[in-house]
Amino acid sequence: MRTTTFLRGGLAVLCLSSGLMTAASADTAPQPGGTIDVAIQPEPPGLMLGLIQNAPTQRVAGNIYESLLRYDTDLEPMPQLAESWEISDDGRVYTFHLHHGVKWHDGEPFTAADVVFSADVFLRETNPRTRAILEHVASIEAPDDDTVVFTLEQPFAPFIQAFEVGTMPMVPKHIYAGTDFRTNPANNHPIGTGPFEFTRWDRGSVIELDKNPDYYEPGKPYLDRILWHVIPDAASRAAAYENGTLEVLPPGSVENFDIPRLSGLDNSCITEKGNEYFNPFAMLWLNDREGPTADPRFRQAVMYAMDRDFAKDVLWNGLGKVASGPFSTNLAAHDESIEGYPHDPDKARALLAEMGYDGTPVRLLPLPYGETWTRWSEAVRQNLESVGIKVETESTDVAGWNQKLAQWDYDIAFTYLFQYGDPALGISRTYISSNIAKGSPWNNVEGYRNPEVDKLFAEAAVENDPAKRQAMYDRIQAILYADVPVAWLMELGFPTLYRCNVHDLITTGIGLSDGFKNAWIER
Amino acid sequence: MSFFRRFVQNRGALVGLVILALVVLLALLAPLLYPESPWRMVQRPFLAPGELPGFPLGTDTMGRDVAAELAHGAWVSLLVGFVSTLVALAIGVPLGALAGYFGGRTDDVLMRITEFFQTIPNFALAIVLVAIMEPSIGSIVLAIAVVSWPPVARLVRGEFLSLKHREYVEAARLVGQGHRDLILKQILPNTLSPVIVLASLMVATAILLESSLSFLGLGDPDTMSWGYMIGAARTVMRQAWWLSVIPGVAILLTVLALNLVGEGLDDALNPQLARQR
Amino acid sequence: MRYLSLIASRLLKAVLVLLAILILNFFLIHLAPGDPAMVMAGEAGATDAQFIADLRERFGLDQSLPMQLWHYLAGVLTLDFGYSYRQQMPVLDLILERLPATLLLTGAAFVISLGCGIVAGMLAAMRAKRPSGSLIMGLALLFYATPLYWVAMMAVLVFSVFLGWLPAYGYDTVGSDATGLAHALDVAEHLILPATTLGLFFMAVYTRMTRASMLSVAQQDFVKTARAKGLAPGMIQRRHILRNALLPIITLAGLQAGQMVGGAVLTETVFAWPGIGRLMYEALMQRDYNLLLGIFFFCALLVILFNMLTDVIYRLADPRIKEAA
Amino acid sequence: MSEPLLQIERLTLALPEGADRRYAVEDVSYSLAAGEVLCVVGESGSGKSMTANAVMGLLPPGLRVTQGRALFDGADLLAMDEPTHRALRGRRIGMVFQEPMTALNPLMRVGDQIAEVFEAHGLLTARERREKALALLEEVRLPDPPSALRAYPFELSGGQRQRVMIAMALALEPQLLVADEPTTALDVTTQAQILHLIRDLQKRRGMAVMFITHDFGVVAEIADRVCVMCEGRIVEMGDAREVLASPRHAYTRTLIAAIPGGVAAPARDGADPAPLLTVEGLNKVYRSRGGWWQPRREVVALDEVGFTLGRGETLGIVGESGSGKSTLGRCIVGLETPDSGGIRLAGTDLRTLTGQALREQRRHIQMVFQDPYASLNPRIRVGMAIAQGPIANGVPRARALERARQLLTTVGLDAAAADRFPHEFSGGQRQRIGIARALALDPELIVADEAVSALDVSIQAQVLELLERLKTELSLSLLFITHDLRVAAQICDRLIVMQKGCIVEQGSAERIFQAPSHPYTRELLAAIPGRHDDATAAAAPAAAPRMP
Repeated sequence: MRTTTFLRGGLAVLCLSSGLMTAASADTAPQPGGTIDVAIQPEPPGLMLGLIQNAPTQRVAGNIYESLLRYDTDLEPMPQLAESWEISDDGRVYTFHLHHGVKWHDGEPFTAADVVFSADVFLRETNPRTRAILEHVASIEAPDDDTVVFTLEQPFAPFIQAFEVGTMPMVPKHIYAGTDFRTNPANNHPIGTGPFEFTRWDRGSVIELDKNPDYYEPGKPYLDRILWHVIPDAASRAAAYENGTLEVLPPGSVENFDIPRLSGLDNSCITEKGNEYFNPFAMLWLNDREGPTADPRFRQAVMYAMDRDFAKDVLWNGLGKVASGPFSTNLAAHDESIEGYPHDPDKARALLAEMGYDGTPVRLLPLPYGETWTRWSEAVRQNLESVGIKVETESTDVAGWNQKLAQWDYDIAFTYLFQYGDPALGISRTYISSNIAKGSPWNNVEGYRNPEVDKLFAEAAVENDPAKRQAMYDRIQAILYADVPVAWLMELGFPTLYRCNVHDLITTGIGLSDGFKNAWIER
Repeated sequence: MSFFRRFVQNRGALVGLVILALVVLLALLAPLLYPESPWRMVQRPFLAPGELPGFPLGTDTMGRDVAAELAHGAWVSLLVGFVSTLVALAIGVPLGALAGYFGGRTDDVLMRITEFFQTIPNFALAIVLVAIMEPSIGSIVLAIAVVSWPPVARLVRGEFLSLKHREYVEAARLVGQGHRDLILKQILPNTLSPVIVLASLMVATAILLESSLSFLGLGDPDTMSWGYMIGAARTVMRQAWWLSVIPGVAILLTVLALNLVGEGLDDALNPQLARQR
Repeated sequence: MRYLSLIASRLLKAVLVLLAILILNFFLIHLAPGDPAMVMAGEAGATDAQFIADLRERFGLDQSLPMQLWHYLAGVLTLDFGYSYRQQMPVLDLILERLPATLLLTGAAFVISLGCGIVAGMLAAMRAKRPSGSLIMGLALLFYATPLYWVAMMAVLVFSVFLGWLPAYGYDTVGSDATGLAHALDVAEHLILPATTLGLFFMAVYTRMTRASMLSVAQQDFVKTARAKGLAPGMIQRRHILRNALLPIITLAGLQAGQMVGGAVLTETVFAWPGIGRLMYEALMQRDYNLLLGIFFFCALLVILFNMLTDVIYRLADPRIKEAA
Repeated sequence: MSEPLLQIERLTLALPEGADRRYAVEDVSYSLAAGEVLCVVGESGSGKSMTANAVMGLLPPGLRVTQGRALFDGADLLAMDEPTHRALRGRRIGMVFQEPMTALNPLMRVGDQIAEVFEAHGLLTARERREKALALLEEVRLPDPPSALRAYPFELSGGQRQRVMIAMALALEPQLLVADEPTTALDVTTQAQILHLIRDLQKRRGMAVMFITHDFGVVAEIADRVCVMCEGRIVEMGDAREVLASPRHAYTRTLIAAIPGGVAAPARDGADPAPLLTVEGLNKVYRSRGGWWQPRREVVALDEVGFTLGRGETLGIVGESGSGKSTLGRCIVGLETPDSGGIRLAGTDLRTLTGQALREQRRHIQMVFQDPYASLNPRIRVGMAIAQGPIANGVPRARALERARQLLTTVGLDAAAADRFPHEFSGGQRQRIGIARALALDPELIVADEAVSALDVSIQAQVLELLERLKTELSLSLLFITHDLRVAAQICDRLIVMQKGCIVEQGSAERIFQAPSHPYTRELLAAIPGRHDDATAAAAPAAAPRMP
């Protein structure tokens, strides 16, 4: 509720000095200098954040590129390239006032024209998610060099959350305007406005970023250099952290089984923070169209059959939360009254008996993202088999997984999605029937059709009154809870491991993907 | 001296045979000893061997009984090892036989194909094949067979090349036996002993290959195998070293046993060579 | 003249084999589910139809398979191996960047395995009836039977984690700016574990083979002749038995040297060695068709080169081969 | 003679357990004086080589000395430690082996292998060793010694290699030369030359030679004294001429008697029988395929060969290795296809036939092979091996097997042999089985390719006798291919002499032996060991000089 409360008035929000925030998290003053060694996995396909949106790219390039805003761990917007901003009372006009004297890494000045180019031209063409958000935008204008105005077609409350660096990175107009964005040679040497500049990339080995000496925030960044080490093997990454070669293990760098041990090392700290913006949420796609999973009773049986606490405790080291329903508890729109399906195999068996499940085998598609997910699918298979569901695992790689989901060729499939800060950004896409289309593993893959849910989601997105909106979202959660279009597993806790003498590593809700601007090493 | 007497005189071969027999026994008894699925999570994870009665080898990361996994894994390892070897023989023996027997253009074509398969790095090809067909027992067996038949073809071809000019083959030709009889009755039986020796070593290699594929995550997700166990235990090597050591030793012993048996067979089937050792 | 035409015909055959490998692999890899566009869409975490269509068009995946093959082969004939979809770099650059690391690793492993294997095999053959000979053969059998990746894991555990003697992974110390000799030493230090683990298996192979070969050569008549001359046993072993026994080893070594390059996937994975084996595995998983085909091409090329090299060495070692020429 | 150089006393060598007899040699004593040539004669398995191996310290593993001494110049070789013994080998005792093809290291130049003898004993400088090696090659009369010095063994012929072996053995002027069947693997003309060389060198240097052989012809050629061994024991010993002329022991007599006489059988009745087989203008060139590195090579095996073979006739084809005689035989039976020419069997041209008709005709020509060990499939029972021909030609299985039993008795074996495997039989027995197999299809012509060459002389005689008997009983024709003129003389009506793919001479056996017209034939005849031993040989070349 906090975020919405803050946004409700549509008041002009003045910037806070980010220096105040960071000072609070350490007793001593930041010490400048030093090199930080960080794991990166998998090796990013490229570092041009406007073109490539996957996690490793964002993690590295989040230090090179910037957007207009950042978000704290409560998802409150903070100034970045925009010093301040206002939202009109009708919720349709967003005006941003840009920071003065910002320069691209090549020395060219950063202006409002760059913002218009980035949002209106570049990202509309290259970034499907931004493209979807920009559907709400009628026009983007730059009245002067320091001001940008976004005018929306209708109110869209979550719009203020769109100015995260991965969603809306600012790209240099003077380099990209009029070129083929994807083949522009600058993609191999990315130019941004961020606190670190790209220096070198030895493929398969290391990416080096060095301090931007002309950074517009005085004194920052503190670090001289970031080295991103490409180590393809999780156990090797763990060993490297253990022997001191690495100082930071970003989320997903090591297998979950290794985390308790690594966090128990001397001078080793762990934090779950930094996931708030993305809000990763694990679930099982259930194919609602055909097979046993087309029967809601079967789907409920799946929910009852699963021992999700076991998964959380054994596979996720107790981090994260068992999902109670379709909405993550991190979301303001989450309905606290929903209790969630308990682990109740008997009830599952009863439901199966009631629907007359005939032992037709169901195919289970694990997520090919490492060992935890493999183990998890083994656990789920075992849970399902113990209530009498016959399961065949179809193991495949990333391409196969995408292909099968995009072609709806599955019965039950693991996935996890970012729910972001608002249901309209991250949740509705999974359930609205207009989003049923082959070809993407991220839309309404399960094939759920409910006109009422469609209507509620559409109205809630543009409803400017938080109370009315919440009522609609409560209704949606109740319907989905009963229908079980997909099986909700967990709100994932992705921990970052780091040496305790590294301070202010994670200061925003975007975590490491938002850069090392404030980080410093105590010596 | 009979074949059997020569074989059992070789102490290594006997030891190998005993180990192999134990592994086979374990594989056969697995469904009786551990009738439940080896995937069942039965206790808390990371029990050390002997920590709790009833779990002589402890439990793994998910609280599954390692002893049950090992027993069921034996079955898969042996199955993959033997079946893929049989498939490889089924490809390699006829190809080698035809190439060696007919020679000339047939030989040229068949050997080009063989060379071709030997030019692609084996393990890489196996990975590609499994990835394409998606991991399952069938695809793994096929992939291993596809990469391991060329040596069989070469061996059989070599034997055929040397045997087809043997006087007894020529004699059989003279009395009017056709190609089929010459190949099947005259030559093939005499190539069997080196093929059997090679096959026993191939089973060992196939088991290693399967475990390597499983280790890379390209194993059949529904079957418990030793390679899978090592791969799964890899990340917890330091908390629970026994989880990777136990299946590793199992593979080691089985492969070792197969090699010893293979050497024993070699010695027993080729008595002249045996005397050298 | 005759030699030239022979060499030419041999090269032609090699080219045909390479072409066949490319074509086979082209179709193999396209049989795999999914395509690079799907992978990248999946990694992006968000897609729409336009995004995927864009990607497919960029990669030329919207064309028919024969057309794609034609374009690819036409490129290869001009030594253009295309562009890696995933890594956004020319395939040739990527491969040439990674190849030296693999060659270093496999080269070192090859030298270790061949050198130690032959010496051990020779000792085992000379002590065939003594416990020390049996011990060598026992060890060789043990290494032969142990999964490579498992040895690698155990080696990391013992030498890197527990003892802290050697680095656990990587090609050189990350972040060190050492150059020249210091850098070479650094790389050498990183090389020890992976090269040794990769070499162990092959060492066992060579040990066994050298011993068997020496024992069988020792039965031959000319060895008896040498003894009848009054030559000392050591001289007989070295000059007469070993030299002849090495001939089959040369053939085997040539065959394996080529295979090693492509077969280093496991070692490179466990030790995070930035080599071509790992690149291949990644390319496969990401359906980076051009890259994967390029790697197969180079691996096959290496195999063929090694085979030719083996031929040359064999001809140097065995004067009888020249007879026919 | 004076003090013996080598004195073997009551030597007994035990075979490993499980062998077919306990001792390889038992209670053997003999002595050898300086300047003397002693021939140790025996058939395979007689233990004749074992004593020599014991003297050299080269006993195969498993064999033990259980009793006796071998005094060389007063020192017991058997009780010597290895370094002392090694110092003697090569320096004071030289040795030449049977197989020149395998007795030299294939990877070392000939010169280096000879020089190695000096090196082994720490003598001379590298340069002197080379010079010495050259001198030795000259002494053993190798053509072009300087280039032979640089040659690899494979570049030399068998005879040349044997000369190299001799040069090596004689390098340090040993007092004793042990020659273990040094001429057995050589062609007859080469054999004569090598024997001459050994005799010559022995005389010049005054060496003692222990010459091991199975061939009494060779004995007659070279021996001063002879020692006959049988199953590990010495059965007779004495002056060579005496033993040859009046062998006392029955076994010696058998051996000498078994050597096919040089007498050509007189031409038989019906001197001009109707031709069964006609061969016209046969050509065959072997082309080695050019491999990756090797260019093609061509060898002319048959060059316009033509002859006829009458019904009931025995035609011998004689020649040395490489003469094309085997190729001719293989072309006739159909194992090889000639490049051109005609082969007619009873008027039918086999070369124009195909399929069933060809198979039908082929049945009439069968072959008996050289190697009794390679000519029977080790995994097929003897009865089946004989019966499979008729079965393949449509005879019911049971009848074919029954017939096989009969045939076994025909060739002098027990019918029960049909149920046993080939490895249970001796060489001579196997050759009988091979003959039975050839007979199973009721052929008209049998081609015997070196059918007795691999057999011991006593067995040879039996098999030849069998062939002779069967030929008359079953009215067969026989094409008998051999390198051995003595064997040919014994069995053949007519002879064809081949050299390098051409027929150089043909005619009745009698005529060829008595009045050879071609120089090559004369050379071949002259080379038969033992022929010019007797003064009478020149006057009556066909007479067997050593027969009583």
